[in-house]
Order: sequence, then C-alpha cells, then structure tokens
Amino acid sequence: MKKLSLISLFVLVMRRDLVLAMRRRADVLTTLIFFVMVVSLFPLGVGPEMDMLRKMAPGVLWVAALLSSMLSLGRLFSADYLDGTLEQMLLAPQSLSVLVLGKMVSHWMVSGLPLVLLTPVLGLQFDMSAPAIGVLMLGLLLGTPILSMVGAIGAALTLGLRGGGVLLSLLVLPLCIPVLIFGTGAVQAVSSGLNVSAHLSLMGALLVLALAFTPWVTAQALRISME
Amino acid sequence: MKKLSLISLFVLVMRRDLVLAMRRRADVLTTLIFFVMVVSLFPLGVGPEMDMLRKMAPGVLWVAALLSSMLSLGRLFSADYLDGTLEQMLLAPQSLSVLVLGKMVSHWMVSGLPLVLLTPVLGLQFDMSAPAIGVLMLGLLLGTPILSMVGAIGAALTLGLRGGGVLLSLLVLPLCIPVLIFGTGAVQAVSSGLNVSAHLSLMGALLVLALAFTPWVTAQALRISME
Amino acid sequence: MSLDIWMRENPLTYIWVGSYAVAFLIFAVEIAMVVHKRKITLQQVRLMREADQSEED
Amino acid sequence: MAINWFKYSAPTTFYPLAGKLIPWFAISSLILFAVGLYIGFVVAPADAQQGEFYRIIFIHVPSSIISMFLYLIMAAYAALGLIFNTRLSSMMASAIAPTGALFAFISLWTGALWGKPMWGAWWVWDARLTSELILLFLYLGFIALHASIDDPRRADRAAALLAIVGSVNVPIIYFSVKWWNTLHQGSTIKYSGTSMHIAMQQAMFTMLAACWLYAIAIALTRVRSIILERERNSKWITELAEVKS
Amino acid sequence: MARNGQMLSYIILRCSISGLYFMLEVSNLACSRGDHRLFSGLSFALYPGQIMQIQGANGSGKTSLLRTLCGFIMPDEGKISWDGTDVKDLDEDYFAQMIYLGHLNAIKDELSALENLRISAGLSGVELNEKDAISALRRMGLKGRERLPTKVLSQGQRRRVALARLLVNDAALWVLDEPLAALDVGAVALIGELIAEHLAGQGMVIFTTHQPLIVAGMEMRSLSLS
Amino acid sequence: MARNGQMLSYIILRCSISGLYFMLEVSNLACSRGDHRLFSGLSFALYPGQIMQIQGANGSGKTSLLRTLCGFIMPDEGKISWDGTDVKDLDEDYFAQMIYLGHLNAIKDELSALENLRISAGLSGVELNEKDAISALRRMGLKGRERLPTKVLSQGQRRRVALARLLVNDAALWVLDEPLAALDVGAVALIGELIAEHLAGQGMVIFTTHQPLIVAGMEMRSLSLS
Ligand code: HEM
Ligand SMILES: Nc1ncnc2c1ncn2[C@@H]1O[C@H](COP(=O)(O)OP(=O)(O)OP(=O)(O)O)[C@@H](O)[C@H]1O
Ligand SMILES: Nc1ncnc2c1ncn2[C@@H]1O[C@H](COP(=O)(O)OP(=O)(O)OP(=O)(O)O)[C@@H](O)[C@H]1O
Ligand SMILES: [Mg+2]
Ligand SMILES: [Mg+2]
Repeated sequence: MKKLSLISLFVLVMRRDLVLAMRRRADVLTTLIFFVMVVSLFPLGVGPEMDMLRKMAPGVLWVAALLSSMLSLGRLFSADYLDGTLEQMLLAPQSLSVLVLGKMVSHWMVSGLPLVLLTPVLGLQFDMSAPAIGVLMLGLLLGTPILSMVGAIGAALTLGLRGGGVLLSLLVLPLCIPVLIFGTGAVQAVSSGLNVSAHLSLMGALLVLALAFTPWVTAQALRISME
Repeated sequence: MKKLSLISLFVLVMRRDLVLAMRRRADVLTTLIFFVMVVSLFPLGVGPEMDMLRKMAPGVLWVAALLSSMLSLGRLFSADYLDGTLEQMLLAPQSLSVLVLGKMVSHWMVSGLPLVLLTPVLGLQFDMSAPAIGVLMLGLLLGTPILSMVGAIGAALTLGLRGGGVLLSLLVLPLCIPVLIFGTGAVQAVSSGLNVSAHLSLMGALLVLALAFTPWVTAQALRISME
Repeated sequence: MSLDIWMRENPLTYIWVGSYAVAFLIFAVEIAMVVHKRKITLQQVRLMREADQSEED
Repeated sequence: MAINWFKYSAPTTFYPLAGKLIPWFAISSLILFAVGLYIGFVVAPADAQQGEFYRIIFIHVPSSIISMFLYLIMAAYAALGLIFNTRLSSMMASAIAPTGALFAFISLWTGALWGKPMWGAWWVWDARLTSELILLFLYLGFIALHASIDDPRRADRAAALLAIVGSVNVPIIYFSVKWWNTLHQGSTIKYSGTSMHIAMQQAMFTMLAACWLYAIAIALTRVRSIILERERNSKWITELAEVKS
Repeated sequence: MARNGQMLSYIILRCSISGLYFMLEVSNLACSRGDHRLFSGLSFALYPGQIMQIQGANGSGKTSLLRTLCGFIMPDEGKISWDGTDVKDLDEDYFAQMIYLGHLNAIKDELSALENLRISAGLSGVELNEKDAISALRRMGLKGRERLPTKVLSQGQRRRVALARLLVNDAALWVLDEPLAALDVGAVALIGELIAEHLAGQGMVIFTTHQPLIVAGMEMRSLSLS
Repeated sequence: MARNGQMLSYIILRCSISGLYFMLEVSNLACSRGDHRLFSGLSFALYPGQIMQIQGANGSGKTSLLRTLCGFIMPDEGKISWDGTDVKDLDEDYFAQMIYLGHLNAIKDELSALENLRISAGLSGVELNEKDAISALRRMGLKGRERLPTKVLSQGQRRRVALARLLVNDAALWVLDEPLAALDVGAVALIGELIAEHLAGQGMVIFTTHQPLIVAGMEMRSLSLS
C-alpha cells in the first residue's frame, strides 16, 4: 500500500470538500444569495436616497461578506463532527494542520471567491464608482481568505455546542474587525482620492500571518473540542 | 392516567422549550450579543458621521433583528429532529398546530423579546430621538413575533437539509420584507412628524394573520419534511 | 463618463448589445440547457433499460 | 361532449401531446419575435422624449409581465400538486420556475440598462424595481429548496408549500413598497385610450406574445425531461420510440 | 385463519381489561425507496395478544416497513387499517393507540431522565406524576440516575430511558425498531419481560431485531423481507 | 506472564510478515467521567495475535476505555504504552499503527460507498486504488451498491461501509466499539472471519459487544468492567 505525501493529503482533503460542495450545489448558491439578499435589505430598511446609499455601500458589503462567511463557517467542521469523520481525522497519522489547511482553502473557494466575483454587480446597485468597486474587490480578495481562516478557529472551538452559529459569530466577529476596518478604509480612501496601498498591504500582511498560524491553532482547537 | 387538554399541551411544550433554553443559557445570550454586534459593526464600516448614522439607525436595527432571529430559527426544530423527538411529536395524538404554536411562542420569548428590550440602548448609540425609539420598540414588539412565526415555516421546510441556516434565510427573508418596510417606515414617519398608526396597525394585522395561519402551515411543512 | 458619451452617440448599439443581445443570449443558453438536459435524460433512461434487459437475460 | 381532462393530466398522455405541441409553439414564437423586432426597430418611430432608448420597452415590459404571471401560474400548479397529489402539476411547477427566474432576471437587466440613460443610475431602490428583485428571490428560494431535497416527492411538496406562502406575499410586497418615491413609470397600457403610438403598441404586443410562446415551449420541453427522469421505471417510458432507438 | 373465532372472544374480552383494543391489518402493501422496490403485496393482520418479528438482512426494508406503519412513509400501494378503518382517516385516533420507538432515542441531552420521561409522556397525551416516572425508570435499571442529565449516560443507559416510555403509556400497539440495540444482557431480558406483560394484557407488538429476543410463553410470528 | 518467551519469537516473526507489529500495554489506568470513577488500577497487555473483549453492563465504561486508548480522553492516572513508549510521545506514529471504529460510522451521506472508502483510506495515509476498494466493498456484501450515495443505504449497510476500512488498512491494532451493532447474522459471521484473519496475521483486536461474536480457533480474553 502506497503512503500519501503531505501535498497529496492536502489535495485529497481539498478535493473531497470541493466534491462535497458540488454535490450540495444548493449550499454554495445559497451562501451567495444570502450575501446578495443581506446587501439588498439595507436600502429597504434605510430608504432609497442614492447619496446615502453610496456612502454606506462599502460598509454594507463588507458586513454582509463577514456575515455570510460566518454563516457558512458553521458547516466547516460540524458535518464531519456529527458523522464521526473528524474523529478519524484526528487519528490520521499525518499532520492535522495540513488537513485543516485543505479544508480552509476549499471553504474559501466555495464561499469567499464567489462573493468577490459578485461584488461589481452589487456595487453598481449602490451606484459606486468604478475605481471604488475595484478597490473593494481587491480588499475582499485579500480579506475573505482571512475570514475563512480566522473563522475556522472559531468553528473548531464551537464544535458540537448548540447555538454554534451564533456563538461562532460572537467569537470570530471581533477578530475580524481589523479586516473590516482596513477593507472599508481602502474604499473610502480611493473615493476621497487618497492612496490605498497602505491599507491593502496591511491586509496582505494579515493574510500572510493568518496563513502561517491559523491552521496550527485550528488543529489544536479541534483536539480540545474532541475530548 | 390523566389525559392532557390542548391548553396544557401548549403550556407543556412552551415550558419545555423555555427550560431547555435556560439550560443552554449561552444560546440566548449569544443571539442577543450577535444582534448588538451586527448593529455595532456598521459605525465601524460606515464611518462616524452622526447625521448619517441617525438616518441609518432604524434600518440597521431592523436588519440586525431580522438576521439574528433568522440565525436562531435554525435551531427551532433541528435539535428535536436530530434526536428523534420530532418524530414523536408527529405521532402525538393531539393537534400538531398547538404544539408548534407552543414552540413558536417560546422561541419569540427567548429570541425576540430580549431584542425589543435592548433596543433603547442601541437607539441611543445612534442618537435617535425618544419618540423614534418608542415607535421602533413598538414596531419590533409587533414585528418580531411575525418573524418567529414566518421563520418557523422556513425552519420546518429546511429541516434536515444541509446548509439549512443559509437556505432558511433565503426562503424566509423575502417573506419578511413587508415587516421590515412597515417597521422602518413607522420610524421614518415619526421622525418626519407624520402619523404612525397606519404602519403599526398594518403590522398588527399581519401579526393576526400570522397567528391564524402559520402554526397550521408549519405543521404541514413538518409532516412533509419528515417523510 | 466615457460610457455615457458613447451611449448617447450610439443609442441603438447600446440597446442591442446591452439588452436584446443579452436577452437572446439568455434565451439561447436556456434552450441549450433544456436540450442538453433532454439528451442526458434520454441517455440515462436508455442505459437503465439496457441494464434491465441484460439482467433479465 | 365530455372531454376527460384527467386523461391529459396523466404524464402518459401528456408526454406525447407536449412533444407534438412544442414545435408549433417554438416556430410561432420565432416568427413573432422576427415580426415584433421588425416593427419595433423599423416601423415604430423614435420617442419624443426618450429618443431611441425607449425601444428597450419591447423586451423589458414583456419579460416583466411574464415573470410576474409565471410565478402565479407556478404557485397554482404547485398547489394543485399538493392538494390533489397529481404528479404532473408538481412537475409543471418545477419546470416553470427556472424560466420565470430568467424572465425576472431579464426584466431586471433590461430595466437597469434603461435606467442608466433615463435616470442616470443603473439601479434605484424604488417600489417596482424592489418588488421585481424580491420576486427573483422568491423564484430562487423555490428552486433552491427543490434542489436541496433529494426525494422528489418531498421536494415537490415542500416547494409547493413555499410557493403558496410566497404568492400570498407577492401582493403584500407590491403594496407595501407603493408609497415610496417612485421613479419608475406607471402603466402605459390602458384598456381605453392609450398614449402610445399604434406601431409601438403593435410591437409590444407581438413581442409579448412571442415571449409567452417561448416560455410555453421551453417549459414543455423541460417538463418532458422531468417526466422521463421521474417515471423512468414505468413501463410506458421504456416503450417510447426515442428510448428504444 | 382458524384463529378468527378465538379473536372475537379476545375483542370482547379486552374492553373489560384496559380500554379499547383493536386489530392492525395490512393488505397488499408496497413500498419503494428511491428507485428500488423494497416489498410489495405484503399482507398480514395482528390481533390483540400477538407479537410479530420482522426479519430480513440489512437493507431488506424492515425500518421502512415500520415507518410506513407509523405513517411517516406513504406506501406506494395498499392499505393499513386499524380496526377496519384506514389509518389515514383515523390519524390522531390511531396515534393515540400506538407507540413507536425508532433508531433514535428522542431524549434531550440537557434534561434529566425524569424530565425526559415526563415530557414524552405529556406529548403522547398522558399526564405523568413524578412518582410513577421514577418507578418506571427504576424498573428500567436506572436507579440513582433519574436526575442526571442524559448527556452523561452511556449508549445503553440512554436507550433504557427511551424504552421507559413503554411503561408509562397504555397504547395497544408497540412498534419497536431494534429495541435491543446497545442493551446489555440484563436489559435484554427485561425487555422480554415487558413484552410478555404487554401481550398478556392483550397488547400487540411488532418489532425488528438482529439479536435473539426471548419472550416467555408467547408464540412468535415472524415475517421475512428478502 | 509465562507467555513472554513465546512473545519474543512472535516479535521476531512478524517483521518478516507484514511490517512492524508492536504490543499494547496499559498499566494502572484510571478514568472518571464527571464525578464518577469508572475504573481504576486497570492493567493489561495485548500481544500480536491476541484478541480481547471488554465486557460490562451498560454504563460500565467500555466506550470510555476504548476512547482513552485512542487518546480522545485523558486518563486520570496510569499509562498507555505502545512497544514500551508512552503513546503521548508517539502521537502520529501510534495512530499509524491503529484503527478505531466507534459508534459513528464516519461516512458522508453524499459520497458513494466507494468514494467514502477511498477517502477514509487516504486520511489514514494509504492510497487506495478503485479496484481494491471495490473488492473490499464486495467482500463486505455491498456488491451493486458501491456507487450509490451512502445516504440511501440502510443502517446495517452503512455500518458495513465503515467496517470495510478494516480491509484496506494494515494497522496492527483494531479498536472496535460495538462493531456488530445493526449487522445481520451473515455480516456478524463475516466480521468473525475478518478478525480471525487479522489475528492470524499477528494483528491485535480490542473490542466491545453485547452480542456473541465467534472468532474461529482463537482464544478470547476478556476484561470485565463493573
Ligand atoms: C432595473 C430596473 C427596472 C425594473 C426591475 C423594472 C421592472 C418593471 C416591471 C416589474 C414592470 C411590469 C409592471 C406592470 O406590468 O405592472 C415594468 C414595466 C415597465 N417599465 Fe420597468 N423596470 C425597470 C426599469 C425601467 C426603466 C428605466 C424604464 C423607463 C424609463 C422602465 C419603463 C417601464 C415601462 C414603460 C413599463 C410598462 C408599464 C406598464 O405598461 O404597465 N422600466 N418594469
Ligand atoms: N461527560 C460525562 N460526564 C459524566 N458522566 C459521564 C460522561 N460521559 C459518560 N459518563 C458516564 O460514564 C459511564 C460510562 O459510559 P460509557 O459510554 O463508557 O459506557 P459503556 O460501557 O460504553 O456503556 P454502553 O454499553 O451502554 O455503551 C456512564 O455511566 C455514563 O453515565
Ligand atoms: N431515501 C432513500 N432512497 C433510496 N433508497 C433508500 C432510501 N432509504 C432507504 N433506502 C434503501 O432501502 C433499503 C431498506 O432500508 P431500511 O432502512 O428499511 O432497511 P432495514 O431492513 O431496516 O435494514 P437494517 O437492518 O440495516 O436496518 C436499503 O437498501 C436502502 O438502501
Ligand atoms: Mg433498520
Ligand atoms: Mg458504549
């Protein structure tokens, strides 16, 4: 019997999660639609004044992205936990961090990336300018992976607890606030003609940090949750 | 052995759900904190201009209330479904609608009522005027039960489906939009010195409608979902 | 801005490319999807039938 | 002259009937599209205020109207399926949903393109537009719920319940957003006396008819696939000419 | 059907014992899951005092049959009747006469065994006082654990809590899907006793199991699904 | 411990048979859940070719013991060692040598039996090709159902998919918690065979069950928790 290398373990886990996501295509779509819907609720609640909506837009889009990735995070480990797969993953004779990284990446590809791609349309609904939309997308492209990765820690810690979804948001949202602030800050900067590279490079740094540490932390959190 | 009357069945179910909620007090608190947090994210994302915040306030509060009751709805039937209690409820020799109504009421008491009580504090954060806060609370008092009841239909329909939480929002949010519009409309009316009774009485009518039909519809949805 | 100017100078092109072409493209995609689905379903049904027949033999 | 309607509500008879009807709908739809576009773009004059841009109306209005009616038709079929347990009605409902969603999408898209030159914005949050968007969400909810349930019978019944509740909501949405400041224009077509140029009117009705015929043809084709898929185990399917070959 | 004569006397008897006891009749039942026909043309009748085991290999449709009897699954064909009336028309009156115990225990982790039992009795329409509930739990071998949250109980103890419902309910028909799963030897014997008592009181039992179950002094009918 | 002499020859033997086989040693183990001491002072050793059944009534701590052996539960006292080294220090090297099968099947409803098996083999570090996977599933009596989503399988069939993992793994130590639950008679016999083969190849098995399990030609040790 052939032994698996770390890379092929990573690929295996990522592919498995993507295949599962494709089997439940509805899930992927609904996350997206949830995002669109939350964004559309605001004008309904706030009123149709374009000027105000334009100012709100980056904040609303970022908050919606935060919420929808929070919601889909609930599913990151819980299905595996309930059917016992997670037990088996903890008993795997390979690095749990690599395995966790595989799950994070596939989560982002399924729930973060589509949001980024959808942003231009929603930006237009809020009458945002083209450069603002561009910066917003770039920010989301750097920021949504961070949300997936930091969120994974929360998902691991709240595993098997009822009310996981809400508890998760409670734990993770505060950690994600810097991302929110840099992300919206960049858009506001570009709207007022300032340089955006400072904001974006800070987000890039956060992303690298998250890549380096979150898989390991999540793996530890999983071990704690399983006891 | 004494047979139970319909009223005492209603009370039994409601009490059971309240006891369970108290045993998992964290859940109740987290819903509340989620609400507070979503509301507080906006000033972070949008910027600190008081004028704009004041205008946004009712919309933001209502959207946050909508989202947090959406989130807690996922748990309305799912725990009972997973451990088989729901099966037993469907086999109960009494009216399923009454039983469902009991669950709805306790859900509202646990997740809707606290939001209403918390509103004044958050309203002050957004610099809302006292009468506006009063109308907002009244609107939420009439509106949150509708959210719980309409949401219960969605919760019943998405029972046991993966991605339940997000799918649920997709189904229920469009149905709740009228409530959102009337609720924020009332606050805007009072802010511009108009009469609010039209909005509020419309919401009252919706509430009566919901009380009359949703328990039955939810019961049917549960029967469909259990097949 | 440039889009605005271009739009006002070429209204018919704007309408055609933006609305009608998109609408008919959507129709075309829908037709393709429906036809494809029919093909796939027929294929599946045939496979099932063959499987049944070979079982009876 | 007693027609046995139940005969046509059985998939067995409906399947070949639909097969015969589809080409007719498709061809007449094609012809009407050609005629409608000809009248709309060649015969009808430019509008006094809107210039050429108004010509979007010939696709925008038909798709808006059809998207709304299709929802009601879909809900009615779904309700029939739920109450009388007729398989075909449920299949019709799920065949109509994607078409309805696409028409709603086209309505939004063409409306947005019309809005840019007219209002200077792709999108405004006014009553009409918002309710059309919500209609799209209702369609998507129906489709998503149906897709997430594997057992087709349960999927039919659950989605039917949702469609019914949703249809109660349609008028509520429509009226609840009514008093918002409305940019979108009101009804142009009136039963008595119309402000429209006669050629414009002709073009619009022709396009409306063409879209209807298209929608019917597509829905029938889709329902035939659904019938094949769901009834693949029954004998009459395996004896169909197209299956045998 | 030489039994029918005997049956009539049963039917008259039972009225005087504990409420009304009826018979379950299944005729020409067919059920399929997915594309797969599980069984068809299934007919049997169950009279008061009778017990029937549904047998069959894994996946032969035992669970599906029991769930069909409870009305969770709609049969493709055939009829299930209770005392001559189709159960679809009886609905809640039928549910009052039967109790179903499936793979899932229907107990709440946060509640104690005692609370669980009292609430589930309440759901089936019976008001149960604390004393009776405790004695039922003791009978099931849960002495000293009545007030612990069921979350901390072992697999078998949780099953016992679920089975205690049989003791506090006067339903005539017991529908049990693998009642012995996770139970140790002592508990299996206890279930045998309970069933024997229930049958002696003119109850009816229909069940599945992959383990041997001995019910003293009763003739066990069995139905094989293949 | 008159066996130790014999053991040594085993240890030398096994190197030539299929990889490295070690021994499991538990000394003075104590474990409590909540306030309740389940067991204490528990010591035993398991050598290649040996099988041990953990016995005990419901709630006596069988599951807890097995989960302690897997490292899910930290023992209050005592040590678990694998070939003389504490498993806490071995960590992943220990996991490579053992396989655990709990109450939960660890299979995904949406994936087919085949996909499930290949992925779970992958997780335990083994690359499994399709042919081998199919033949393992056939051996488990799932012929014709290899490509169905496991969601549509019955309770027992799902258990069989989980058990198929035993066939595609060369772990020395099998830790099985009620492997027979939900299995029909044929499947129980099959598990007996599999265990016998594994033991013959110098494997080790530690398991719990409330049903009788016959393993041909092997001496069954048993450990009672009370
Ligand atoms: C995204 C933007 C838009 C959406 C979602 C939208 C939606 C709709 C809907 C739902 C209808 C059907 C209403 C009914 O039959 O009662 C409609 C009709 C119509 N729309 Fe729009 N619309 C949009 C933009 C526009 C724009 C920009 C114009 C022109 C300035 C326009 C002009 C019309 C006209 C003339 C009708 C026909 C009204 C009638 O005859 O009843 N629409 N639209
Ligand atoms: N988290 C916990 N807190 C407190 N007590 C617990 C906890 N988990 C288990 N217990 C108790 O530990 C005991 C042993 O449980 P365990 O699941 O190991 O039993 P078991 O021997 O496997 O029983 P069964 O045959 O019923 O599966 C039980 O009495 C249970 O009540
Ligand atoms: N929703 C479904 N779709 C398709 N097939 C299904 C579905 N549910 C069950 N089946 C199939 O129906 C058959 C019967 O399942 P059932 O659970 O009734 O078996 P069982 O006799 O209870 O088996 P076990 O002894 O393993 O519990 C199985 O082969 C299973 O694969
Ligand atoms: Mg079964
Ligand atoms: Mg156990």
